Amino acid sequence: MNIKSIIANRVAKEFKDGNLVNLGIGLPTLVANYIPEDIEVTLQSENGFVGIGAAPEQGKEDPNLVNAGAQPVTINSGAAFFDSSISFSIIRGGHLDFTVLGALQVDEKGNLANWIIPGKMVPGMGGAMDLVTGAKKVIIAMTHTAKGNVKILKECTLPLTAKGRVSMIVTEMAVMEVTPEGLLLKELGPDVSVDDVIANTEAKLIIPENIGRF
Amino acid sequence: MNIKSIIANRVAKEFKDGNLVNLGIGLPTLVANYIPEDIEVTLQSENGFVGIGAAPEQGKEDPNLVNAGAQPVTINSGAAFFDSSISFSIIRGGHLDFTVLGALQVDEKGNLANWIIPGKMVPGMGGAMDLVTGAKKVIIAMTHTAKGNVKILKECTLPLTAKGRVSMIVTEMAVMEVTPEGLLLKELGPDVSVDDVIANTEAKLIIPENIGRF
Amino acid sequence: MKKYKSIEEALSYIKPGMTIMVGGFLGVGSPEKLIDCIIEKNIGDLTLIANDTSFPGVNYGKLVEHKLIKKVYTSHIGTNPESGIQMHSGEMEIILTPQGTLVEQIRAGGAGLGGVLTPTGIGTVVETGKQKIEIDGKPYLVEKPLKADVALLRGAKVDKKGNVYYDLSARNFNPIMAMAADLVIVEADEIVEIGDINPNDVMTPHIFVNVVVQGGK
Amino acid sequence: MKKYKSIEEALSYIKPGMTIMVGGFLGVGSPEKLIDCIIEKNIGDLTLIANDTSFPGVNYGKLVEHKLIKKVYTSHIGTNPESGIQMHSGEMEIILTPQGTLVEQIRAGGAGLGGVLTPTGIGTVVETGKQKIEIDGKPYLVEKPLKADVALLRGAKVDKKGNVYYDLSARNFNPIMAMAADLVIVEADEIVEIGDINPNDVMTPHIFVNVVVQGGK
Repeated sequence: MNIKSIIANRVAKEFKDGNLVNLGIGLPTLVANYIPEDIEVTLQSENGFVGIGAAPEQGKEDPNLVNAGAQPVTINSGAAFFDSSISFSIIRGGHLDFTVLGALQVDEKGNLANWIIPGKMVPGMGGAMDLVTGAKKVIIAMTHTAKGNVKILKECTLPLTAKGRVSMIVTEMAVMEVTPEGLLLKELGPDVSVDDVIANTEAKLIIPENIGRF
Repeated sequence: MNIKSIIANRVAKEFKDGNLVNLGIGLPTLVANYIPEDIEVTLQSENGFVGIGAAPEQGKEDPNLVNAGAQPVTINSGAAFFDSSISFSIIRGGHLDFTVLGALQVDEKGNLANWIIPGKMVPGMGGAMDLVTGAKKVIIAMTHTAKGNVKILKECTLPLTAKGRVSMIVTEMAVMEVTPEGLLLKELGPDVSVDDVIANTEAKLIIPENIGRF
Repeated sequence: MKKYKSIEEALSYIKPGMTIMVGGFLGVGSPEKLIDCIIEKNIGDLTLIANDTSFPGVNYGKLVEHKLIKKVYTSHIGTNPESGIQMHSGEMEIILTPQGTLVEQIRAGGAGLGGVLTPTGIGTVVETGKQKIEIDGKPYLVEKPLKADVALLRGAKVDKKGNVYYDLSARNFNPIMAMAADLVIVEADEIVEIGDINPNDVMTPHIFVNVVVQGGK
Repeated sequence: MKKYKSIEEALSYIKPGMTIMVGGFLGVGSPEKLIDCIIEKNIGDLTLIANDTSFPGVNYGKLVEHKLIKKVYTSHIGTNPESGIQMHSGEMEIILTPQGTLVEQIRAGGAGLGGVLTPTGIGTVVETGKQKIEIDGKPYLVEKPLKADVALLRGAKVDKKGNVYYDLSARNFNPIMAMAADLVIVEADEIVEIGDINPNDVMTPHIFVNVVVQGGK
């Protein structure tokens, strides 16, 4: 498995039967491929429906049926469409069991920055601020570092997406939980040592005696 | 015609082609019977639709199709149903050309009281406060007096439904317009004199030289 | 179908002292069976959130008659004289709210909004005790969100996943309340197969619905 | 059918300097013909309210390329590099707003509400210059309503009275914007007879729609 698949595969283990989840664009979208088959979950698309299915066969795309990244998708049986105000009522109203998003930076206080690099890249927040503010649980899924630069910091330096809302960080190196005392190292990735994680993380890490592996 | 029909008939003359109107329960509902046949208007029902039609034939009532007074109605072709939040977005959002409501009291400043007589009758405001606050124009349709007591006052004594929102008052005696200077007497009812109106009105009346008749 | 439960099981979620929302407008679009069972089981001390208190003998109007309600958030009680009697005797507290405000408060509760900014009620007794703010020179009341422990709704068609389709004016408050309660129970006139309701036409997505019971006699 | 107009007549309502809302999400569910005609007629100096600025060459994304937009209220510009260029050069002012806030601001505009009380953006730069209020100890941003002179929408089926039915994810912002503009123009994939859309299934009631134009090639 490549790095992205490793991360997506680990995040997918968080799904419980009956969950309603919003997966962000990019890496988080891959998580859908690894959802255990013995449970029933519902994926929301913030452009207005629940019940995202697999990608359509080539030639079977419906121009009116796309995900929040404008990629053609299909729907599962029992899907339902609605307008954007309902979609964000779901998101802001605490109806999502969790959301999975990427990050530019995340810190030990659970702060997240993922929508702007001032002066360089200003894509906009899209639905991310609402997702991070409203979901019951926020999981960050990302590569542990970016071109050698640490992304898991003591304190985010980029403008925030939301303050103190991240619950869990999943990278190819580790699974970390945000606690009031700092980031609790819960699991290590394949062939990764505690020292590897420490070396690649600026945030304070709490290292328990027993650490799992994924 | 009886008094109620006289009033309803006069109010109906306010309809213009294409208007969207909400008629309150009671006397205002009668207005629907007098809408000119050469224009197309749409009536809203605050319980969630536009396109109220005539009363159904006996035995053809649909328990799911009632007006805001829970009376069975029919719908006209092109009717549309929606939930209560959309219904009140229409009302509060200024999408109604006008609303017609009854009154316990109305005054020369355009204040209206029609939802409570403290200690006696506390039905509640229902949708009336939103209607009076949101409609582009508020027309009061009522008998000029109640058991000999004046209802058109210098200042309402009952708790208000809304402040300064009434545009026009139609009774069996007169049509009056609310102006910054007081109530402008626009038209007289059948067999009614200016003195009759003055005698039955507490509010300041502005009597122009030419007064119409209905 | 995991969400399809017996009326007995559905009732087991409703406890004395809870806040319940009941869909419907003067009883139209309201769950008959669920209300009758609450009365049968005598589940009391309830706070009711509903557009009105219906008519005597009709649907949730009966909850008032049976003195199962201690407090009501509603826009209208005039069609049920028992409500006025219990209000005056102090047996039932009644928070009268303009209908458009009430539905927005419920919507705000479901949508995670901090409240509603409405011009409705400005200059009236509805203002009493409430925060006001000015926006671009116009005053608005700040009305707080409303949520419930349980919402009791009525759908014309409900599919086996919990998607709901309402009929005509029986829709009213139902889809809004579906978003604003911890537990949502829908009484279905008809339970249909998944797919029988076009995904475009679903009025309450299944994700809001926890329990579906069969209505009717 | 009084509301059915030629594209020429529909365009005559759109003037330079106006504020327009355009339905759609990354161009899906957006009116193709109306946008192309605005470009053809070079109607500029517009303020655009839309979820995003679409992709280069796609629908309202083209308005940006043709420099017809002076200001945008939107949640995302990342898919259209030209937006970033014009933002940095100062040619186009961009008000970036969280998507859920943007849709609620439009809804508030249409619903006569004074604004939106949202927790989204608290603790971020979105707070800048905005009023905050506390409700039950939690801070909320006060976000103002948005309205437009004209809304340009796209419907899958529109009946001859102006009732609109949207298809799948092409619904998105369209029904909300339909309530928040002085003039609402809907580009119809298909114009159908009154009654062809079940009154229960109408997604934008005709009362919001002023002009209907035939879409397609």
